Amino acid sequence: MSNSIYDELLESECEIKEYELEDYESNTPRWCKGCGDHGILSSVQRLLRDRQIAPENVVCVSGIGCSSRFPHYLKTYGFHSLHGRALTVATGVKLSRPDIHVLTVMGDGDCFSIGGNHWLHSIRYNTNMTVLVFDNEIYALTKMQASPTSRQGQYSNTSPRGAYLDSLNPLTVILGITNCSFLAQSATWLPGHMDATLQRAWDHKGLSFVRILQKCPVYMPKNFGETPGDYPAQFLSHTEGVPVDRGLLRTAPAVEHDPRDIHRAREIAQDSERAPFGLLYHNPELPSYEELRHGRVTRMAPQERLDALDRKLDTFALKLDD
Amino acid sequence: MSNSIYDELLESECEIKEYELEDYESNTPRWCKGCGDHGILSSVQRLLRDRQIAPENVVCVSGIGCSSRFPHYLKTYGFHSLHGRALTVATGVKLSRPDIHVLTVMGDGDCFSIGGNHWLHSIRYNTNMTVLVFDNEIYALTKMQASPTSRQGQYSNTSPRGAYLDSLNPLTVILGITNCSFLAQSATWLPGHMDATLQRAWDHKGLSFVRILQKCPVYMPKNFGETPGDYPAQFLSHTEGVPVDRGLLRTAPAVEHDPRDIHRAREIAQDSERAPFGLLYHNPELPSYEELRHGRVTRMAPQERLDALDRKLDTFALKLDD
Amino acid sequence: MQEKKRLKVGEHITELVSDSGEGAQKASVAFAKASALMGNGLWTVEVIPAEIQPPPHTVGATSGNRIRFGNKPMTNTGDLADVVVAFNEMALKGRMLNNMVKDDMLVLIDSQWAGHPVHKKTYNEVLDEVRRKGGTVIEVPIEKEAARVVDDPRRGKNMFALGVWARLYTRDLELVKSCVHELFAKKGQEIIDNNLNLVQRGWDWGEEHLPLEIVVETLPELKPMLAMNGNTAIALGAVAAGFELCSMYPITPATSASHALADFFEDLGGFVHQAEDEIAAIGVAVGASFAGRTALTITSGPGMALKTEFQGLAVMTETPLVIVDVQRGGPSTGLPTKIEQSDLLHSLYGAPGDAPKIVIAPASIEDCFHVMITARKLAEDFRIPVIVLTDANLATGQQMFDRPRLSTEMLPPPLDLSPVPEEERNPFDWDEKTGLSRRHIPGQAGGTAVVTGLNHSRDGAVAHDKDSNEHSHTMRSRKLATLFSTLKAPVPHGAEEGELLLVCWGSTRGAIEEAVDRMRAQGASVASLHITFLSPLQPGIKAVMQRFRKVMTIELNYSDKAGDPLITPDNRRYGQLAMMLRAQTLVDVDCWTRVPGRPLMPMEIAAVIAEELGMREAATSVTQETVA
Amino acid sequence: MQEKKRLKVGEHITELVSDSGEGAQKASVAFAKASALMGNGLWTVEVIPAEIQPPPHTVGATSGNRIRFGNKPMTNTGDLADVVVAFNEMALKGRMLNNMVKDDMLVLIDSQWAGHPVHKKTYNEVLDEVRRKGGTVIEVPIEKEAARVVDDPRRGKNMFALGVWARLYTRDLELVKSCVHELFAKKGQEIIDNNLNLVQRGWDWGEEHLPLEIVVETLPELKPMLAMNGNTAIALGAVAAGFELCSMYPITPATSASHALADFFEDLGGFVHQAEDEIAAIGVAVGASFAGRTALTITSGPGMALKTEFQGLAVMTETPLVIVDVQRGGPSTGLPTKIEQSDLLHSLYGAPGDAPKIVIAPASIEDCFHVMITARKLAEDFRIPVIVLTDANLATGQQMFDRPRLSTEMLPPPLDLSPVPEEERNPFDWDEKTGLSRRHIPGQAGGTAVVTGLNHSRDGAVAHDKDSNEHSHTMRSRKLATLFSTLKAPVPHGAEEGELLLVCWGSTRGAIEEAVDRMRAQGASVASLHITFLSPLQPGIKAVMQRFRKVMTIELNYSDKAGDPLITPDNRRYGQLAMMLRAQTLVDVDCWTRVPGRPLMPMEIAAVIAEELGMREAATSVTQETVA
Ligand SMILES: Cc1ncc(C[n+]2csc(CCOP(=O)(O)OP(=O)(O)O)c2C)c(N)n1
Ligand SMILES: Cc1ncc(C[n+]2csc(CCOP(=O)(O)OP(=O)(O)O)c2C)c(N)n1
Ligand code: SF4
Ligand code: SF4
Ligand SMILES: [Mg+2]
Ligand SMILES: [Mg+2]
Repeated sequence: MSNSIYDELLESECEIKEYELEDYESNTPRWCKGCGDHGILSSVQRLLRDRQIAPENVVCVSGIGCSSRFPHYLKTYGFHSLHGRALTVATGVKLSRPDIHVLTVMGDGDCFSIGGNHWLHSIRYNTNMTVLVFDNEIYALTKMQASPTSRQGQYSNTSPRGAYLDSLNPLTVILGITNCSFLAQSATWLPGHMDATLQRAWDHKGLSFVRILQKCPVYMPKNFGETPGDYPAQFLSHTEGVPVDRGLLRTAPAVEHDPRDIHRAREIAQDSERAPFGLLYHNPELPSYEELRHGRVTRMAPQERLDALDRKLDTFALKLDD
Repeated sequence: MSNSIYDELLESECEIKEYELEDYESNTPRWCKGCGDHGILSSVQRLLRDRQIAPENVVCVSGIGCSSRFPHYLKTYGFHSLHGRALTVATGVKLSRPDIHVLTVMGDGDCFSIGGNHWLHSIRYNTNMTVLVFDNEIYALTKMQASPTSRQGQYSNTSPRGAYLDSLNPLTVILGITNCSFLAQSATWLPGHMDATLQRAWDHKGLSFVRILQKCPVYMPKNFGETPGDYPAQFLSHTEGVPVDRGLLRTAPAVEHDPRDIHRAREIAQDSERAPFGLLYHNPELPSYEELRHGRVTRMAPQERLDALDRKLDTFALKLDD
Repeated sequence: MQEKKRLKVGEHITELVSDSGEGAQKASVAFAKASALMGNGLWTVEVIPAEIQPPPHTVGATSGNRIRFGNKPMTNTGDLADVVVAFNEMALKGRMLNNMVKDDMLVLIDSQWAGHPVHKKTYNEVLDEVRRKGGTVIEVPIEKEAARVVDDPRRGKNMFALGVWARLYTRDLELVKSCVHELFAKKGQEIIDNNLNLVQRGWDWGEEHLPLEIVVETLPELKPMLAMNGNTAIALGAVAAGFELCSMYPITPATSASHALADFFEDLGGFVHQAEDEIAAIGVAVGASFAGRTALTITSGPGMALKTEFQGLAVMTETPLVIVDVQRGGPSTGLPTKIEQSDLLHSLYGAPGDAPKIVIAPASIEDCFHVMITARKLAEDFRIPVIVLTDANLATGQQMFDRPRLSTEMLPPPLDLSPVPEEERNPFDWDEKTGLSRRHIPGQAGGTAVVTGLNHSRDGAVAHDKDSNEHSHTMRSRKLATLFSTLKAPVPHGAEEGELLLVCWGSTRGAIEEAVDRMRAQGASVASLHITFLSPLQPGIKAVMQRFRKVMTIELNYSDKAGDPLITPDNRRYGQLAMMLRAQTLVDVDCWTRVPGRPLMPMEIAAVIAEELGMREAATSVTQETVA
Repeated sequence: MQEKKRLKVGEHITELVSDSGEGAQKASVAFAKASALMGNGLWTVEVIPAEIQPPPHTVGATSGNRIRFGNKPMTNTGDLADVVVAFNEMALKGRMLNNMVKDDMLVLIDSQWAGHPVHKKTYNEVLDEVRRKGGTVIEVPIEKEAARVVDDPRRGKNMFALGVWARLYTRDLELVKSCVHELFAKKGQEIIDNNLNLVQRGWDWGEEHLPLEIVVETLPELKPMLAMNGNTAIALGAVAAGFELCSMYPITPATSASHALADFFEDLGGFVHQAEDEIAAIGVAVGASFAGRTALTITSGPGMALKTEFQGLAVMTETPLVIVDVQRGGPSTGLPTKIEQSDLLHSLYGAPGDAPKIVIAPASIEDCFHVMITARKLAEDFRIPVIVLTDANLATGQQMFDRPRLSTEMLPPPLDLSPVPEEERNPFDWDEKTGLSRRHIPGQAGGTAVVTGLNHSRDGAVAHDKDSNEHSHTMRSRKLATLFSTLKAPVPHGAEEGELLLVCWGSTRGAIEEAVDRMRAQGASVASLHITFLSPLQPGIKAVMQRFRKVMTIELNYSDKAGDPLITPDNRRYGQLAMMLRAQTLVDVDCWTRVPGRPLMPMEIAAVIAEELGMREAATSVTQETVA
């Protein structure tokens, strides 16, 4: 009986090849001109190229929304699933194939509204994958309805006199969830910072959650201000955090923050004055769910499995135990 | 055109009557002997009696579970709904009938597992109702499967070698949710404290969330220790909090906590050493969702409504605007 | 000024298509409204790209309007277009690829691309193709002329085009201008003036250059009419029906009904609650309805899937509820913006166990308004969920219909919170014959009881025994038989008996009846039968069917085609209504069903009739294209 | 020692019932196992209260076991019980109220209540009733005698009762003791000794006081056999089929299958993931399956409702998936612990749009094991969801069956991650005739592609056009026709042709075939036809049906009864299989369906046959009770 997980996988060829950006490009993205999603796609493609990840070893799972068209434009395996359910499919992929890299992409409505239960529980499972929410604070694909992150008073087609509630703060929610192991925030108008954030997230073992504030010029043209500096922000800086480019500091102040400090992370997340960019929280010690589960499973060859099953059948056999 | 909400309701008779405990009792509860649910039922009945609430003006909504049998034993209007969905039905009742008192009862699996999305969003809506979760840290009705609050290593029928994950801390989750306005915790082995907590919750305008640690002698006989003192706890004390009976202080220490302080509340909630009992957080200033919604609705008599609709039809009529 | 050939027609189909964002929609609205005011019957439908912002100057970017107008009330979108006004050749090509235009159509197209470095090639190719097939092309310098009036001609050319188009169709210029004025009423005088100026210039251009003009006959009589799309009709109908709460979660193509409602509901005594998901949306509606208010939820396929568990609960607790399903292409996410009629069996059997519900399908946009009143009443009288099946065609099409007369009878009575008499306190006091019972409303003294999704007896108490389970099942099912006994038989359209009967439901009615009329004019022995109540199925259907040699349903859903590889009578999967009719009546109901993602055209159905009756020649005389 | 009358029977049904928690289950397990080892055929079923801890000494607290054993393999729970051993009169009364026992039954009952201050009244009333109806009562001082051996007789009386019971049925005492030994093997010598002592004393008491003994004939031949319930069989079958992940959410009566799996799956190469809800459970399974692993999800009615949207996605993305639905009483929460067969139409039409799936229903506990292997293979070969419909009867009943021979052919081949050849890179490379295509597995170089719930063409790209939508629909549906072409026709049981054919599916098979046999022995011209494949419906059904004058289904689901108030042929709602058969074949299939919340008894079906064939006398000779 062997102990290594998935021996069969070793069959797959390990050809040495240098991957270029084009190796991660498929169909031309059909997002609007100026849509922040384009930038996220490039950032992910750069990440995969930098890490030299074979495209066939990545599964990109999404829900439904403008954002969730992502897998159609990334040349990896892709699963464009159901509105709100991306995290369940992604969990299934990773849980059954720990050897595969999983990238989950969702919109704010997708993840925080209809997908709320999976959001909550996936963070608790802490499966080893990278999770990106493209938060444009609106339902874009369905043409402008309020999302949980739409700000109070925001005009939308379902709130023509302004959204009724204070917007949901996903950061404080996430930081309240047991087993949360990685939370960072970036924005589509900060490509360098986004690159650095994604790198950090990719390298984390466990569920790394990245909220990306995303420009939607069609439905929310002024949402995050006209220029980067318009949107009140603060950069979290720490040796273990996301590096902040000097240039950025002209647009917003930096604040020192130790990503291991959950209490301070919550305080920062709560702050409604300035959006925090960078690594809010990080706990690299938590075991991932697939580790916990596979750790207790006895792996065996087909015949071994049948033999063990046959022994199990004995306990239901009509004979007395010896 | 009238402005008062629901004039028709005034029709209902306002007979003066003194309600006794029996007025809130219906079928004999069929919970097991020693089940903590019995005590919660009595506590609620005392509350309604003390407040002299007419039974017909209360709707008690539940999900599915041992706990959710509750409405069958309380003589008010009751809706025994679906597993995980109690909060949606309760929101519907209150949103359409702000004149009715709504009490929502759920189990830990009901609310924190399958009901997670409604849990999250109902807290954000902040509809004016009292929400009780009977947390026995197990799925009881279905005969002992792990719930999100089951502790790591807990034996259950779906985790025969012990639950895999650290238990979910519902308190930190709730305190992370935007618009959370009331969070308290009590336990079925502290009837006096439970009474006081429920009174406080009932009087809050907005969604008051009470987690009640509940003994399930059948499946979790030793879960909370044998005697009250066995289970490590701390009582939150404050003039605006839940009063703590002196006798209780022999079983656990008291700690001063201002329920307006969200940061401190989160720190206390995070503490895994001692379960906090009492009022963790309270913000009486937040508007309730039904207030927000009804505040913008023009109420009108039937004929007025039709006249207004007729004017609206004009905008679709085939004639030019004058 | 060019001498004009004058063409007089009973009706025409004309389209205005552009890249999305170029304003073809606005211009079309003015054109359509002016036509209605001139007395034409009308059906308009938007041409919408499947993406939010598709790349410009591509087939996928085609956006605009299709207008069918003429001398009779229009019940459907019709066959192929006669005239297309296109802002570029790719938009035109899109319509040709979709087989939406006649071979001998007339095309008016912006001539600016003729010399365009990138696009001139495709421009010439497409126009050559039009001509090769027998079409006529008139090149119009749309953008160029518009640039004389406004700085950004992309934002003005629609009005210039409108002017040319209006001249072509001999519209009443003053009426057209009034409609344009109305469109921009909120925008300030300069914008209004510019637009009116552009319309005039277009008109003048047409006056000068167009070689022909078209006169479209009008309706014989003018009545007070409304024009709107089906989703707006649903929204207005919901107000007329007295709904106070619409609890929903956005989903195409249902959302615009909630948009319409959200727009005016608060001023009319109700509001729209956008829930966190579809499960919560129906849960909130169920709660509101239990509390005595009238509530509805609106959704489409994927959302319906999420509502099945709560539907079962509503059936079991006998909570009134109206669910509007604006059907779209399935399965799964499918074709979100496109029409299909494939949620019928799902509506009936989506919930596990035996969960009888009422299912009604409006056939027209007018029906969409009135069905809401019927649905609300049935839901309350029968304490049952009522599913209203509309579709993407009704949702986005615009139709004219008689202005409804509002009356307080449409509204529910005010909440009666008087105490429940001692002898009526059972929450499920089923009448043994009909299954009906009275609902108690929170606030009514003496009515306190628990409703539950568990099996229960008359007094609402949970019961596990055989008798109560058999009995409560019977009572819930009996309600459908009771409703059945009050329904009228559907009346066939066309022959009273004969060779062929086409059975249909929902929005295909107009096109099918039109096809029947055409083919009867050619001597065909054919009729159609439209069914409004799908559950319970209306009475008298079998009797009608038996009067015809062959019966088949026409549906916009999937069925295996007899004769396809491996398909035999033993395994053929039928259209959804066909399957129901076969099971209920044992009549050998065949079906012709398709899932094209667009409404059926009368000519397609005419071809089916011709095929079935061996009238191939007749068919070609009424259709211009072979139908696969 | 009492002289004993000796009764020799071919088979018997005997029950041991107590308050819940008094150990009747344990004693029954030993009795049943000993009987099996002695060579009896066997079907046992637990009698479970609907509540966790109902008040003691009430009808609702009845808990225990029903054992049918005899000289043939038992395929169902049988008719009415012959012998009931009861720990108190309310448990006995529960069985009488449920009409589960014969009028002339033999009752052994604990005599302690005869003088009990509170219970003596009901004790005497119940026993009087037994005697009045023709039954025989033997009072046994069960608790009193047990108290002589153990301090707390409530925890020992089950073993004393077992001894008496074993003596009554002339069991092999040593075998019984061995089985008891096995039960307590982990408990330490003292407990074992006490229990063995109690059994012996019961035996001795019987030896001394029982006026009769019963000899039950055994099977003619002994083979290596297993005994288990259906949920355990599902779990073991899942391992044999090579599943690696079971992703589920607890729900009665499905959960115990996951309990069984959770118990041993980790040692056998897989694991159970308890998800946060049913949607997540199926989502995780879909993800795992997309990733190339074999995954299943197990649930019951309300959980099925939540899985409909994902089913549609699995159909559209052609992701293999096995869904086990252990049917319970519906609609809604319904009767959670009780049997019903009413998710058939839901399985077929639960998802909106046209979503073809495979649906199979095992008929026996043995089938439960093997069906998992078939289901996994079909799911993978056809890239389609397969729904396995079992029910609460199979889930909790215990049956003996031949020990299966395990072979690696049952398992899926190991993951093949070799690169995809250039010409095979389309993710939906449908074979035009069969609709089949090869799935690519993450990790396979060159296979990168996106699957989506949106309509798509062969290459997986989103498509909005008519042709690709029609084509992909056809390909998905064609898979069912392909499977159909490989299936065998079902073989009728009983007459080859004649008067009456009963058509059935799922767990009712055993009882129905037994009834057919009985009535044929009485000269009835009757047969039954069991259908395993519900989607696609097996071939050849119509041909069989046409050989009988009358065809009706027997189902455990709701149908309107012909002749009930307001029910007419035009509105009658049929049983679920009946409706499908009528639609597919146009044969006038009638139905006899009930929702009693318990399995059908052969005698009930015999009565139906007699009624249909005008053989009332024959019926009363094989049934002891009129069936409503
Ligand atoms: C079950 C279900 N409900 C609703 C929808 C309709 N729908 C598609 S995308 C979407 C919301 C999109 O918003 P978001 O998640 O923020 O993504 P964005 O488009 O803004 O990127 C909705 C409601 C659906 N496809 N499925
Ligand atoms: C949709 C659905 N899924 C699952 C179930 C089965 N079920 C009933 S109660 C329950 C869990 C009960 O646990 P909890 O909520 O903690 O309540 P308790 O019984 O412990 O009070 C489950 C899984 C159901 N009825 N409906
Ligand atoms: S609508 Fe907004 S989010 Fe969607 S593609 Fe366009 S810009 Fe991006
Ligand atoms: S099983 Fe536990 S929670 Fe349920 S009624 Fe019994 S003691 Fe209470
Ligand atoms: Mg968004
Ligand atoms: Mg619990």
